[in-house]
Amino acid sequence: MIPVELYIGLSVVIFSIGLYGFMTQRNGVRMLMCVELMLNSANINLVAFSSYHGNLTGQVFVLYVIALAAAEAVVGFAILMSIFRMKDMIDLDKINILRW
Amino acid sequence: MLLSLIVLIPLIFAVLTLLTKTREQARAMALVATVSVLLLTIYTYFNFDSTTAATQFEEFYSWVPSLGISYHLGIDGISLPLILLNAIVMPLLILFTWNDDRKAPNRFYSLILITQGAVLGVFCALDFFLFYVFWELTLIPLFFMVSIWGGPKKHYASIKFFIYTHVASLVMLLGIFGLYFAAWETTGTPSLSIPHLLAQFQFIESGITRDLIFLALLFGFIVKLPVFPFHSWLPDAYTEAPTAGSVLFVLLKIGGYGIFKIMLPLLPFTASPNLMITIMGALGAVSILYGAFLALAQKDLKRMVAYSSLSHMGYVTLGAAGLVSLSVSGAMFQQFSHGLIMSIMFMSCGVINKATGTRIINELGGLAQRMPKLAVIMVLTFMASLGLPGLTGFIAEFSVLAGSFVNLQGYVVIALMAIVITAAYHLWALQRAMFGVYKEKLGNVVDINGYQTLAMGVIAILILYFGLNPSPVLDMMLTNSEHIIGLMAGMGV
Amino acid sequence: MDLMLFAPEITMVATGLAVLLIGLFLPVDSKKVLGYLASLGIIAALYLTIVSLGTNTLAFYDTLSVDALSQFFKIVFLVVALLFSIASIKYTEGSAHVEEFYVLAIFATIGMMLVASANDLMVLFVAFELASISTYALAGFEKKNPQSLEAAMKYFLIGSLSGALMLFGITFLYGVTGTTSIPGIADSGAAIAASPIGIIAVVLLIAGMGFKIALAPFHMWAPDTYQGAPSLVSALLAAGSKKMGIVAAFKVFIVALIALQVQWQIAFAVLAVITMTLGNVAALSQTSVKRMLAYSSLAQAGYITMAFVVLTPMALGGGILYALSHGFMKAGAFIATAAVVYMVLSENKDTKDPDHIDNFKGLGQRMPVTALSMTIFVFALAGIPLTAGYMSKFVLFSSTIQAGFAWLAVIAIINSAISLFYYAKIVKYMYFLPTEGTKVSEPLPYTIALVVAVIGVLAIGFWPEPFIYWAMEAGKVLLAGGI
Amino acid sequence: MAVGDYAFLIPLLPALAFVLTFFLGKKLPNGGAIIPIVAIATSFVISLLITLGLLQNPEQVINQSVTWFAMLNLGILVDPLAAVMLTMVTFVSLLIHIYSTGYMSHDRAQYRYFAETSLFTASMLSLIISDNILQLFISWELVGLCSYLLIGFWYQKPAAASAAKKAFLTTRIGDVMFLAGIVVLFSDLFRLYNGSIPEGVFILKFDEIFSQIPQLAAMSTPVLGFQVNHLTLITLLFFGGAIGKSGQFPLHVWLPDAMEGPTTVSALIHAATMVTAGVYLVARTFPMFMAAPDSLMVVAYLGAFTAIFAATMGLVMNDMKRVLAYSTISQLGYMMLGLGVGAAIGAEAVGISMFHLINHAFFKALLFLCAGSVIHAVGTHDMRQLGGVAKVMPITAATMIIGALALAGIGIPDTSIGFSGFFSKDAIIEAAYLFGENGGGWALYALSIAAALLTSIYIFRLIFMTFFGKPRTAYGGHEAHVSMTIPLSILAILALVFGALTMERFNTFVSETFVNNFVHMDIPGLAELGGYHLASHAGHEPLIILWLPVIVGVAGLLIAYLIYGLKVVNMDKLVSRNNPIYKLLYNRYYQNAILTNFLSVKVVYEGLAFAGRAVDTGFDWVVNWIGDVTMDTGDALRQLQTGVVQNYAMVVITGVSLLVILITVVMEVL
Amino acid sequence: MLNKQFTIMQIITSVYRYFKPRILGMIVAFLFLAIVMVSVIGTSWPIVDQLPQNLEDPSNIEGIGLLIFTQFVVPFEILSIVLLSAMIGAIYIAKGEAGK
Repeated sequence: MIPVELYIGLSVVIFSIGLYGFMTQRNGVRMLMCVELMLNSANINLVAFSSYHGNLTGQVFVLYVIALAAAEAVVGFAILMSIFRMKDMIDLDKINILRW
Repeated sequence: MLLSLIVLIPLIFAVLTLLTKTREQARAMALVATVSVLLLTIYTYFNFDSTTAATQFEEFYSWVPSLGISYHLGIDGISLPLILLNAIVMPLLILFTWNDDRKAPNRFYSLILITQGAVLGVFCALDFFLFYVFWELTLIPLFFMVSIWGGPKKHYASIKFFIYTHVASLVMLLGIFGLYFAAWETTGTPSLSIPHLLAQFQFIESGITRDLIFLALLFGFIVKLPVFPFHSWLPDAYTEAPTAGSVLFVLLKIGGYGIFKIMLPLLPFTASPNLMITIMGALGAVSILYGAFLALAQKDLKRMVAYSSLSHMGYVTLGAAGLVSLSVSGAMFQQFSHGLIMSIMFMSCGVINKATGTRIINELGGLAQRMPKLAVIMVLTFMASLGLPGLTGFIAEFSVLAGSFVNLQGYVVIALMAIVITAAYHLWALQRAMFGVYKEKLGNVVDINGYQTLAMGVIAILILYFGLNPSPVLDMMLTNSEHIIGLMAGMGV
Repeated sequence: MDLMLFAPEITMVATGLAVLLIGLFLPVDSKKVLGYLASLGIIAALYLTIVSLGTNTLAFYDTLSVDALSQFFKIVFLVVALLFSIASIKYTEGSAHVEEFYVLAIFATIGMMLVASANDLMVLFVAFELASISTYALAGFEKKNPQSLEAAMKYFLIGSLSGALMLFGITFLYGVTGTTSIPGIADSGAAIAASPIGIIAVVLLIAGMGFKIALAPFHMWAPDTYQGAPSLVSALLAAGSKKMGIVAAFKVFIVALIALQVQWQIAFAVLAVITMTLGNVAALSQTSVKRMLAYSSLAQAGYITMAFVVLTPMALGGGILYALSHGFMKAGAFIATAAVVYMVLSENKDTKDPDHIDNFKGLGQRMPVTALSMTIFVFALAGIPLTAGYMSKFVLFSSTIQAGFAWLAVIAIINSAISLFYYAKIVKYMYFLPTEGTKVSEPLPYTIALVVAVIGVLAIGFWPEPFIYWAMEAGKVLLAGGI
Repeated sequence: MAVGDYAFLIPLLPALAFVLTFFLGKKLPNGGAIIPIVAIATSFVISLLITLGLLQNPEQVINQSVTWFAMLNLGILVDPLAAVMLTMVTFVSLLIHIYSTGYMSHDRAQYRYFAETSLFTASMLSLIISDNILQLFISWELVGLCSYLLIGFWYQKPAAASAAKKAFLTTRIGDVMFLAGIVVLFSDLFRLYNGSIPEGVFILKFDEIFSQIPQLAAMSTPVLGFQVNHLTLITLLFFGGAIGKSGQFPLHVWLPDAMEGPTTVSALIHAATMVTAGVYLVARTFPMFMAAPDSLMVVAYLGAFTAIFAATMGLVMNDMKRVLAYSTISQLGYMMLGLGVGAAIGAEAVGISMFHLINHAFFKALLFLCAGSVIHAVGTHDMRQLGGVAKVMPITAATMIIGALALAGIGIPDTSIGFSGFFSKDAIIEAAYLFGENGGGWALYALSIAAALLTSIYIFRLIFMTFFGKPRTAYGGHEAHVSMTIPLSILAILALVFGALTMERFNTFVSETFVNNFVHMDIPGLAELGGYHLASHAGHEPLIILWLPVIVGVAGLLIAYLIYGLKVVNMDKLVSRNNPIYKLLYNRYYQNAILTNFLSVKVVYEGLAFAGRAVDTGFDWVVNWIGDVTMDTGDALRQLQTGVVQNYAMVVITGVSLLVILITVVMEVL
Repeated sequence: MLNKQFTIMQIITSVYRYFKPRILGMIVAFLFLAIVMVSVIGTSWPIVDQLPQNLEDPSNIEGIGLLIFTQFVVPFEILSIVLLSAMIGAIYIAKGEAGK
């Protein structure tokens, strides 16, 4: 039997990778991917807990999260597209006219 | 209804004035408002029983019952003289500015009326919430007044004044909160009624809490007064304000009012009343001396007057700390007297500045030859300000000094030292500015006009009248201070 | 199960759909009607919410609750939406995309309303995301404006990061308790409190909600976004979406995680102090009014957060009342800014920073109504008496003292004093500095929105009794641990 | 007595005259001089009638009081002391007013002059008549105000404006001491009543104060290690006031400068009003001085010192009016000395001192008015430019010589022959002798005799330089107008005979004030309290003592005649800047340099006031600093907002981690 | 205000450039990872025993479906709005220069 800590550990590691990528990547698309990574690590958690708890709430939640992730990604990509259209690049660390 | 009218008429007329289009309409509107307030006040005065310290003309409507806030007005012998002062000077101030040509006259008069309403509101309020509301309301019009029509450093001065005194108000608010909740805890019902809270103060168990509440409230009041070392907003604000604004500042007697109305009843119940008395007395005495020296060092006439105001306000705290009925009533009278005297002082500065284009004392000279009417009024006022007997300033100063000496010898000695300095800077300024050879480069200055003469003349006559016969206002002050002192008797203070 | 309980939400959905569908068939120049339609719909929803004040019930398998708290906040959101929608009539004038603008805003409002009603973390999260996703697009609505796009980008990225953090926190809660129901979590409070993961969950949730509330250090997006986004959207974000974060935090922390009370009180105390200080101090030298308002909004969030620390009925009431007041004040201030921006842009299309404070010079003469309203709003934000801001501060700060957190009250009051400086600066620019332009006619929709907001600010200031009562009722719901 | 009921009119009529003249005078001929003249004449008549009545029946003291405010009152008290003063002041003032109609006839602001002199007189009368110390102080200050206004009458002249200010300020120093005395007195009485003053008791009334003297004398407070007796403190502070008003050392500096006003004003100040106020104050509160150890000594020694100190300066002045001014200071010193030796002779001291005061009033008014005549006629008051004026102005010269003889105190002892000054000055010198004989030391006597010699020298120096010899410059001149010579003549007659006529009666009449009338003070008893031993009886001095003042007076005359009349000594050598003594005297002991330039300007104005300004800048700086720091912090904080979204994310995540650590740590600590 | 040439921002950026963003990102991510991991390991998850039963439960899909339409119908409904909203937003933002 696999202890639940391992699932959680996995998810935390993935989440941290997502965080790391989010902080270090310049490319907007990669950053979005990192967000997806984080959301999915949460999904791992949910599923693991769901099955360890023996109730399906977590799994239902996973479905919703997947849908939400999709919706979020759609909007995100749309914004990135607009930026790309305007600047011909999506290196987000160069987009900082709003500061101070 | 009477008090509500007194408070609300200026505020309502302020809105109406704002809607007027021309200078003539605006000033007429303002005059109507202030004169009606004056009439109502006079009516109130003659129906007022000055032999009792009880609150009169009370009005009470519940406002926010869940927090114990109410619309509660009432006056006693502490507030009525100040209301009277305000009501008297305001129409004269309008008259004084009658022929002034300035931008946006409707806003100008509107702000004057708001200030009047707010100040009168503070004097009438018997609910801390209402009190604080009016208290803060005085800030805004004055801020605008200085900012719009002020001198060259108006922005600096107005912001400094605004924030400085606002901080003080907030500290005072903290004190009010402390009192409010402490009383809430003991009585179980929330109430912001001033008499109620003053009465409940003694039942707060923790001495430190009582002291902190007292100090927080005191801070709010003495900054407004102001008193050394919390005065640095004053010279800038007073100096940069337009003449009418300076006069409004002078009539802003809410700091001293708070000391008599709120601090003194609390004083005996603080954990260390003697310390509090020491603080108040020391601040007062030092202010008197310090303000006098600073006034002596000024080159700008208006700034000198501003510092002299600081010096005079020292008597208020000193007298209050004296805790003898004579000293306390003297300090109250000082407020009244100071309002009259300083009004003329600032009006004179304004007139001189306008006529000659400068306020630097050394650049003036011999104005008495060209402005004889102003000279007469100014000499009288300066004499009143330096405490010449027969004028109001003396009554106040003598009462404070003689009364305070019973308990606070050392501080009175300090204050006495200032008297010569006070005389020195007044006379010095008079000599340089008004007397001596007329400086031709000042151009062809003309004397004050009829409206200004009327305004200043009436105040001057009042200075003389109340100097010779202070009883009409001093009696009720005495009644109240005796009442306050009576409350303290046996408290070991 | 009574659908009437959710009549406001249903009305809003219907309004949104109607706007969307009707908008498709309308020519550009008559799309104005959509604004009226949306406003009417919001007014209807508002009416339905107000009449249902006092209801106390759970619905939909206990995933939604209708109680004083939810209704109060729904009123806040609807009021903000109403102001937004009225003002937008002018903003969207001549645009081909009116229906998108309105629909997104209405959907965002629905999200906020559902957060207020949520009794289950899953509902809460999804509704939260609804509000977020709708506003992401709104923030970038001026898609040809690089500022707006950048604002949307930052908002979106930090928003999704925060969403992920919050979700991650929720998974842990679910992991420990086995349920996502708020009362259910509260029941297993002991289990959470016993495990170190509880703190992680608390902090992750604070991060997620702090993003919306704009609590430092999760606030970094806020100044940029508020500045870059269209002013009206900033109004919606600052006045509406921020309150959503607050109500979510109320529910999650005070109801669900009451067992970890000490932990999150520490966190909120620290964050409140940092936030209000940072917000006020950083606002001092801003030259963009929107950015200044953003920082001020930060500061206000800091004040409201004090309610978490104090946690007495009065403090909660104060915090909730503050949320309402802030809705009026901040929405009003942003709408006034929007009016100015509109005026500046209509004079010169290429203005770089239409919300630069220099454009406020002499506004008192150019746009008297706007200037006066703005003065009232900033004075209210500064806490000058007889305004909503003062009343709320009065209740909130005084409750802080009552609960013995005098130090917190002192910090808040010092902050309040500092804030006066930059608020006064705006007033100074509007009234005391000479203008270069001439008097312009003020667009009616903006004016109406401003007047409504002013009425709100003054109503709470002058007659706070009913508002305080309902805020207190809402607070009681929280302390009673929900229904 | 019916006339007593109108006593309140004595100060009130001139006060009304002031108002009327000020507002209406401009339109009346002669600046409305008639109004104050009539008013003061009426006051004089009332005073005279009251005085005569009191002479008949000294017990018939007039005392009326009304409440003013709190436990303070306004009221009038006419006892012999006050009555004598009132009569003198109204009379001299009346004459000066009449004289002024001629003297001031060319001034455009005549109405203002008459209004102010009228107020001046009113204030002085109110001072004299007041029945409580506070009202006395009020009038005292009003006197100061009027002197300010009148000295600065020609305010266009910077010197006049400056002198007015100086006069007011210098006397103000004394006034503050006086006020401090009242304050101490008040608080002591307040404490004696234990804070609750019964209805109808006015605690600053003289009779009230005097009845509390034993209790006051018993109070003392340690100050800086010394046990300070309250009564001594109070009386010394009162005397401080008197020093200022009566021009005693070191607050006499204003008096010579006060010459900048019209000469008539000088006459008014030096003779009738103002300077006598200080002496009157000490006389009025004499019972308190009696009971205060050391106070009377201070009065006596300071008076004697001032007498000789001022006389030395009078010797070298070239300005006619300045000589007279120093003479006034010197004579006031005599009066103070006279009061001070009350330590030896008791209440009689008040009598002799007041006697000298009255005599001095007459002859000093005379001298000043004569000097005014001369100045009016010739247009200068520098004696070096005059000479031989007697030929041009015989009446003036004659009257002035009478005044000089009176001042020098020429007369024959033990008879009724002598100028008025002789009797009173002699009495004071005798009293000083008695004081010495009584074991009080001989210094007072020596000083008073020496001062008498100098007095004679300087006044006859003035006479010889001005009226005799040859004119030194070409000045035009003519005898004065009749409105001026008549007052001169009247005053001359009084200077001639007043002393001789009233000598016997006057002393007892005035001295009775405290003994028989009013409060019935036990003066010897008070002296016991003060630790003095009164001499048993006066009048058995050796013959030489009686003659000595006359001898020095005549000697002075002769010396002056030798030097200035016959010019047997060439003064040019002595009178040079190289002579250190002359230099010291001529520069008036450098008081101006020390007191005005150094103490007032350097120390107080440039030192303390500017130091205060620096301190104030400091306070201002603190306030601004707080603002600046906040602004700078804000500026620094906003730099955190880099605009790079990845950084934001990093902040968020770091924040999360740190928050977790923080909570954990705090929970551990808790 | 004061003209600051040595602003905090510049210090931060120079440090940032010096360390390279990745290293900083890694530190932050590791800190997060470590903290969460410690907490995860420190927590005693109460659920492990019931794992086998759930694995053999055949009605997982059915259960989820049931939950979606009963207990968690509200989030489901909201999701529909989310998707609609995301669609509108994304289309609006991503659409090129409308009509041009």
